[in-house]
Amino acid sequence: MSDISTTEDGAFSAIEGVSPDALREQMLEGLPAKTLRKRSKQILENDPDSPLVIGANTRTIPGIITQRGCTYAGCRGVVIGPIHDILHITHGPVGCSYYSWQTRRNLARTSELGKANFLQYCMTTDMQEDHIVFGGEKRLAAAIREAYELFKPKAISVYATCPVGLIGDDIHSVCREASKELGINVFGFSCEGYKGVSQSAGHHIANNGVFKHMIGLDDAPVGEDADAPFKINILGEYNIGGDAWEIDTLLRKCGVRVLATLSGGVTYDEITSCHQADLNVVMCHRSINYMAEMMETKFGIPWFKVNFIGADSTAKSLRKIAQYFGDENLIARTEEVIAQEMEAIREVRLEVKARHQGKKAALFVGGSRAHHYQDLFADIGMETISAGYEFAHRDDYEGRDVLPSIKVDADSRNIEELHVDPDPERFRPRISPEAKAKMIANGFSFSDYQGMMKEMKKRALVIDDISHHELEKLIETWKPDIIGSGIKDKYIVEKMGVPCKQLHSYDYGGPYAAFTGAANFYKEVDRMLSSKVWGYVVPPWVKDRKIGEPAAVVA
Amino acid sequence: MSDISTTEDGAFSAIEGVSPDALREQMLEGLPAKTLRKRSKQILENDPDSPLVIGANTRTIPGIITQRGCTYAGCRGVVIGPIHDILHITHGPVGCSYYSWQTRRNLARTSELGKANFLQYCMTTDMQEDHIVFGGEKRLAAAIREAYELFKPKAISVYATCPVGLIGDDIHSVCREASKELGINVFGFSCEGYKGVSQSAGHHIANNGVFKHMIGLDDAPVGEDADAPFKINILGEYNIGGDAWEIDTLLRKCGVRVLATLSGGVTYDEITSCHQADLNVVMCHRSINYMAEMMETKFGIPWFKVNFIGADSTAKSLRKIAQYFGDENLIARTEEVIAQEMEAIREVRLEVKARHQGKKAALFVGGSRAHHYQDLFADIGMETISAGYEFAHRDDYEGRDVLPSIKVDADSRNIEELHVDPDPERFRPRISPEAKAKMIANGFSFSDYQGMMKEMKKRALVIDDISHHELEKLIETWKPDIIGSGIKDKYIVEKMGVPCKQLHSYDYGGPYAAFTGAANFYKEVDRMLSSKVWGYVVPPWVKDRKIGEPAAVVA
Amino acid sequence: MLDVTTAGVSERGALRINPAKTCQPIGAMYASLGIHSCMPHSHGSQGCCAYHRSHLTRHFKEPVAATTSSFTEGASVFGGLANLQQALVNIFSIYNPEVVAVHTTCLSEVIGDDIPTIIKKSRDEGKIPEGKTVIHANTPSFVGSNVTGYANMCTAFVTYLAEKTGESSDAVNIMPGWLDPSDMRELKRLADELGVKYTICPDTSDVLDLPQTGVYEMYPKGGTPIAEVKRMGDAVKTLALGEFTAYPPAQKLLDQCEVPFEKLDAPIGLANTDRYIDTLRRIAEVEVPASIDAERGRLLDVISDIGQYFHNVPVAIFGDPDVVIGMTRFAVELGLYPKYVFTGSPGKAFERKIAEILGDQYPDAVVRQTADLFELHERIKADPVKLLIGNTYGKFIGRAEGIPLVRFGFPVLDRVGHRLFPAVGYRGAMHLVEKISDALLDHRDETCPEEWFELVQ
Amino acid sequence: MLDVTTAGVSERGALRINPAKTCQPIGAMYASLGIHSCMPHSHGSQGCCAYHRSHLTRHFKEPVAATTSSFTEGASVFGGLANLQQALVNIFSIYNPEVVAVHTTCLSEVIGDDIPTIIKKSRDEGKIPEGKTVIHANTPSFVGSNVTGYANMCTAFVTYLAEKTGESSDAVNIMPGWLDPSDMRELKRLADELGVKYTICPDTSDVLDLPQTGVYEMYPKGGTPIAEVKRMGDAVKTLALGEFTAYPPAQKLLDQCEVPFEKLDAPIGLANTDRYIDTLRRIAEVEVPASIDAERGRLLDVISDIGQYFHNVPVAIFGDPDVVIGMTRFAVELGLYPKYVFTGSPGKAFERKIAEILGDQYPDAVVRQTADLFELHERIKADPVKLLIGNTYGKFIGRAEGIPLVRFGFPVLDRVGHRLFPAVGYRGAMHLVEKISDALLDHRDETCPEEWFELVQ
Repeated sequence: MSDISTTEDGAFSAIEGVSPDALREQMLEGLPAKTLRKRSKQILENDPDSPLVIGANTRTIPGIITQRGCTYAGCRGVVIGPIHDILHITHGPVGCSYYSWQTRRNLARTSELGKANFLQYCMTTDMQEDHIVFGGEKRLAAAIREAYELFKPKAISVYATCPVGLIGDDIHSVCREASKELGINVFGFSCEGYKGVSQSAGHHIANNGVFKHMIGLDDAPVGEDADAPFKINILGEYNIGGDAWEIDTLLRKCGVRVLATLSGGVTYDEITSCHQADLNVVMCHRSINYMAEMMETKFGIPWFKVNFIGADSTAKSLRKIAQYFGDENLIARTEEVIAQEMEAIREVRLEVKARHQGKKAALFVGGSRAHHYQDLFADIGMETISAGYEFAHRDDYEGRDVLPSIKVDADSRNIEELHVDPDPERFRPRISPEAKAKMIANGFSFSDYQGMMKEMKKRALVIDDISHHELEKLIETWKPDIIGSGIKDKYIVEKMGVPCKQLHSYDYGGPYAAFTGAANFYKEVDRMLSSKVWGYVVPPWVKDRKIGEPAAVVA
Repeated sequence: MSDISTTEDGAFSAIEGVSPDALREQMLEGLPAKTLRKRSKQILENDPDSPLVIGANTRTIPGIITQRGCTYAGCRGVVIGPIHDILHITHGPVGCSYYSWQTRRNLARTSELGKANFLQYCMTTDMQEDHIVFGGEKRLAAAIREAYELFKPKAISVYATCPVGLIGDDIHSVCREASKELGINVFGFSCEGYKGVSQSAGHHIANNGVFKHMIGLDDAPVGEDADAPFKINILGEYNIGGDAWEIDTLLRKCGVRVLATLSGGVTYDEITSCHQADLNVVMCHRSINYMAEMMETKFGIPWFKVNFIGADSTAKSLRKIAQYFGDENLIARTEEVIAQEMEAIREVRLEVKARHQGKKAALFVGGSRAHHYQDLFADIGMETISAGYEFAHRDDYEGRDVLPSIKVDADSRNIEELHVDPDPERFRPRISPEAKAKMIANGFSFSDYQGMMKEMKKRALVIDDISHHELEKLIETWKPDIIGSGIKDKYIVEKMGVPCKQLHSYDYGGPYAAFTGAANFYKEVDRMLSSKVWGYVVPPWVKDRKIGEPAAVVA
Repeated sequence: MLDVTTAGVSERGALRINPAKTCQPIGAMYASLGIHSCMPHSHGSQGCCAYHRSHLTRHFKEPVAATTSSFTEGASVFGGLANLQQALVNIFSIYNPEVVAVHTTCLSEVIGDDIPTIIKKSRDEGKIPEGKTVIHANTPSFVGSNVTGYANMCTAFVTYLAEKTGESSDAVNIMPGWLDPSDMRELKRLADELGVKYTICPDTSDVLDLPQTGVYEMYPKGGTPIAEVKRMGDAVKTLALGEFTAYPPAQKLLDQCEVPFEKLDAPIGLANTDRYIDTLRRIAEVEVPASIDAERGRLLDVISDIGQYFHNVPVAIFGDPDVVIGMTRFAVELGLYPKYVFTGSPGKAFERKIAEILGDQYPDAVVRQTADLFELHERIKADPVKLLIGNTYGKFIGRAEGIPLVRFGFPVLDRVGHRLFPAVGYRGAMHLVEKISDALLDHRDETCPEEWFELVQ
Repeated sequence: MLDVTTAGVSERGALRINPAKTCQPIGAMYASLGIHSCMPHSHGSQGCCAYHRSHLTRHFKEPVAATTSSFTEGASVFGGLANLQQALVNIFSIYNPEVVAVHTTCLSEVIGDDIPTIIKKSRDEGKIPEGKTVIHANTPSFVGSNVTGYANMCTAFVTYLAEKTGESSDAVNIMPGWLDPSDMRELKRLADELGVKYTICPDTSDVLDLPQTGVYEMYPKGGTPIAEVKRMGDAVKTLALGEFTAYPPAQKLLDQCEVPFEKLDAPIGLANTDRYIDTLRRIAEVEVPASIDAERGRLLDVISDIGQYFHNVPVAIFGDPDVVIGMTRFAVELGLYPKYVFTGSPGKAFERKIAEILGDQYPDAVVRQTADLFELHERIKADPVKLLIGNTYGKFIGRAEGIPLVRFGFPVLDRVGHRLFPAVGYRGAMHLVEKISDALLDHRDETCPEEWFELVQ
């Protein structure tokens, strides 16, 4: 069971008898000098009151076993990939396309039978050596044409992989030509894997492309939702395990219509008309804050951060949305829904909490989940003793107020920063500057994100881009009861006898968002923490053989 | 490949260099005296022109590995079992009911969803020791009542097993009482396993019961078939693998309506009204000839033998039915159907024949299949070198003309012989005695069965109730290319490297009746004879190790 | 399918519907085949023998040789002495086994044939050749079930054959209970790997799982040799792997030759296999080799990995009591929720043992002995499960209710896995994990809405 | 499911849809894991390494450690020297492997990094500790496929490590091609059973099929030890089990150390396993023990018994070429009708070998290399099959068309069988027989009209 000591102000003084600074030292011990320098900026004892400067969004150190992926993965895999009725073509050798085929669990539902779900298809130019030598533009153009002939999609999206950038294929010109020729929307993303320092650069590139090539294309009224009084978009929610559907259902119960979820369970048409919303709420700040900002600038749609992971967070987020609209009926209805939903999950929450309160979680994943899931663990009384992102920036740790102080380094400078102006015709502030100011004065925050650190305990360890070696130290020393991580770590962690929940893919479970999702998660955590498996590790004939000590060898 | 020598008159002189008499001697060699005496009457060299007297339907020799089953199996398992809308209760310890549950492949189709198919249910009184000691009648009565309450069947049929007879339970009186109480038809069969010498006694008992308790109960016109000009029953066809459905479909094409198939794929109602038919045709002579005779006596329905196994036999049988009715249109339509069907299977028949002509089959099974399937093998040019039944009588071997000369022994005498008179009201000769006489004079035969021997080659070995030992000798010596037998022999035969086709269960294949069925069978024989498996028996490292010689033993 | 079955438990006192058991003699016949060069002999009507041979053949897809006394009505009235004597003469002269193992049927039980007397008389009259053995077991069909028959015949091996010479054989007796040949083979492999000296009896491997060699041998190399059966009386201990099918002969051996025994459950799943290994290790004072640790660890690893798909999945487990007991413990280890645990065989020990395994974790579990598949189906209709684990007869319920069936136990008449892979030991457990996870995931992949159909699981 | 796919073969010259292959580096990474204490290193953008580790982990459900040069845009312009050097320093100081096996990516290939030179420089500069080894293979993603990468890395083992000392080791080299750990374990078991002295390289058993022990070891006990890899140059002969994945290193070893080789197909099915056994026997001059004959005979027996359900069943087999070649021969042995035999990997040898296997018995079989699953699906829509045998990606076609899929080859991302049971050898073949027969019979039982639903099969 947990052994957590805290000081009077609630800071961790020691966990399993080891203080945070001692553990940090262990993690850094013996690293080559250059590596040590770097990593020491990325492993910090937390101070929620005034977060330290963390070395985030910096280059991954070569030779370190990292969880990070690449720009292509962030762009095609994370942000654009989920749009199921766009036809996606990866321009490059086969691998990049292959690995991003059906591996991210961003679920999609086609409304009628026979309507394309291109997520089931993996399309690539499968570049061969002669395309590398002689250029791949013609092949790409041919591929787009073939794809159009076969499937007649509404839009085609093209993704560049490493060699494409290096050999100088101009995918954007190929896309423009194709668009002209075929009369559909064809656009490209220069999301070569070597750009940036992680998948984060890919998110930015994706946001730029979605904004340029899709947002605002369609001003026609948005179908049955046109007259809905409260229309919002959810940004940065990718419908892993059906989360977006849960959130959508919940908001609908309250009386709020979601025009588009960027980009989980969404259609091309929803995206092109979603600039008609009254509000953008942001789930994954890291991957989509660009879009929120640009839509506000161009169309006047305000945004704020929400979190639908965890029952308490969900309630808070719902209330904030209702409060934004300020409609009494909406507020009342929202309170009713919250009461109902909380009641529905009360019993399981209490049960699971009773069994696992005080247990220790550690979360190393993504660019927002390492934060969001702390709330979910908190719902059942579990402490997050250490956490960190895989590819987040300083603002995700320290809060958006540090944005002005973030130095843009060479890697980030290569990523285009779109210049956006208010749309001369369509800019329409959803609330007047005065009203907004009044709300802010009353404590309502817009364009906000406080970051993870302010909500974590003092002296919890914050570790950016955690390496395999550091994770091992953490497990050996602080013995977390559960770790939230990704597929590449999962079995390492579990071989050490600690259950590990994948927080990218949810271990193929979910949904975990909203109230129903929270209950699912409580039960899943309960299952993992109650599993009998770990009790079986030592066979009965090794009563005093220590775990893992090699068995007797008998001829 | 086959090595068959024949004399000028077509008799087998030797097969694989061994004459029939030499093989017969090998089979009999070394048997204990009493056993030798008995078996020597049951293994005969055939003479089609004047069949020898065979020792058939005699007691099985204790200690001999036999294929034979018991009276219960013949009655409940074979004849009554297939009637799917009668509720069957086996009165006895659990085993008899259990083993006769879904093991015989007599398929049934319910016409509407929710209509009972009692073949999927196994019902028994599951007698325990105290029922044996104190009698089981009360338990039986209770079981019938419970069954009625649960399922409300039209009729309930009860079967006695060995101990029931021994302890003296009067199942018939229990059934009569139940019938009165419940107002449905409840009847019993005293088919204890120890009666008779094989399942054959069970057939007889079953025929008596069906005749007494079902046949003729319902004189109401037979639905849509009432006006059909050519109405027949098929007796002794049990719809193994869907055979009855094939035959029905075929006859329907010709314009003949089958009122009831006794008892494959049949309903209770079809049986109770089938005495309205114009003709009975008999497939399995052994299991049902009693019924044909009794129906003729009581209702005036003539019968003759048919065989729908084999394309040529099927054509012959169809023609005989058409000829019986003598209707020109029917005769023409029948010829058309035969031509069409023959054409449809011509190619596969020729192909398979080309590959396997002259190969050797041996058939040891049942009470008619060992005869019928010779025709099917003959369709593709295969020779039946040896055959015998499991439980047939002399007439099935030698033909019905020997009936008067068959001595009724103690075992058969115990089986009731119903005395039947013409029904005072319902007896109606379907053809006048004069017309019948004329037909006979023109070569048409009624109430006929020539038996197997007259249609087999001279000096083929006919072996009744073949024992394991004899089968082994046959395989070693005459090396048949394929054997038709039952489940208990199948794997013995195949371990010896000879494919074996189960002709009870069809190895879960079929249908094999009528033309389509024949084609299925040609293909199946082709598959079996072409199987690569036998070629793999000797591993490559044992090029000169003889088949079956033990492998080298290396530590 | 089974359309006239309805939800809820009907009241029945006399009518058994869709039994989950069969009669004693088939168990005796199966056990007899586990003695080398033994001819099982059914003393009764030939129908019994035919049914049992057919049924065993369908399960094993192997030759099953057995003889019968072929009673007629006369024998039923006058007694089976003559039939059995004639049978013995024929069997020894034509098939020449080392042993004939006679079991009775309800017929010969009801008429009261005294088999020991007949055997004695036959031997006295020279109808049993010198050096040949005839043994018998009483297996009335109206008492117990197929597992009783198995146990009774195993007890007969002890009664007739086991001898205490006073000189210890240093061996452990393994009484495997009613398992498949592949299971017995696996039990031997594990014991070999441990380096334990043992006698396994009966042993149907290399009898009912024969290679295709082009040659039929009525008495193939497998089966416990008579000499070894005799030596069981000198063993240091007996492992009885099953309350119903192995405990009775072990008890008999204790009574007769003072060989102590340990009663274990069938080694199905992790803990049951652990116990098998650990007990052998303790008795034989050997070390468990790393290879066994590794196998065990691989099993544990996959249990851990696949656990989320098994967690709390309601399951019905049915069949013969010993294997159901073993499987139920494994189901609990896997995280399944044993909702219905059924056997057709009678025996309060079944309910007691299952209750021990389930503890208070499964308050609505229904545990039934002397039950039948009709009741199981009625209950499933009222309160469904997501998985069936049991013999082939479960397929009808599976089809009727759209529930996948993992074939397990006896008989499996329509698939081949049980012939090829054991269910016991860590490997057997892995095979079961594979079967169960395939069943659950295949079902999900076939029935889930398209948008939930996923690549990775 | 896959609703916009239609029947008939579309004309495509540039668009690959639903590939049946992936890129070289993953193969190189997998091969590297088969050397004891080896850290695979991906020289390129970190995304490649992440994708490969994820994908391998999903297949094996095991930790897959590998490092990357984590290229940024700068490195892509100026070359990867600094990145690789820094990586080597970090790897050896933090993870301390015996070997680092570097493979390239399309990125480093396009910019033209000269790995041997970087390795040499690093060694000269003391960035590679004494006694440690760094090897490399060029694995451009735009050439060949994943199987090429595997072969290239295996060839690198030979190039960098194999030595001919002139003193024969008496051992046979077994180059297993791209198989699963369970397969490599089985190949070793068979060789052990034969009593052959051998080196198997690579060997991922006990690396990617680890027991749950409560301890994570980055370099577990498995993998071919460096010393053994070196000794391969002294072997008497090499068995290369696969045209695409094992032949290239065998050829290299012949060229470099004059070790002759025999090229066999992957030992999947009866005849291919026979050839494996027989070749080992001939080379090592050993006798085949009865235990192997018996296993083989049991396989043959079940093939015979179950044959009727397989006969002429049209099947699509797809995946990596060597295992598809092995499986196709087995399919023919089983009586299946190989209607579509597809690989995404390029190579005329594939078509040639499949043509040899099929002979003229399957006139309408479609055999395609450099093909994709979209074409396979188009063809199946036009002319269906009753069974799919291939990797997990086939499940979408299976669901769309209602055809059961037997998971086979790489990757299997949604089931567990491949981790537990081999596909090679007689036992592997039995497992495949079980899987195939379950697939066909389950499908039949689920879809047949009720009146054809049967107890015995």
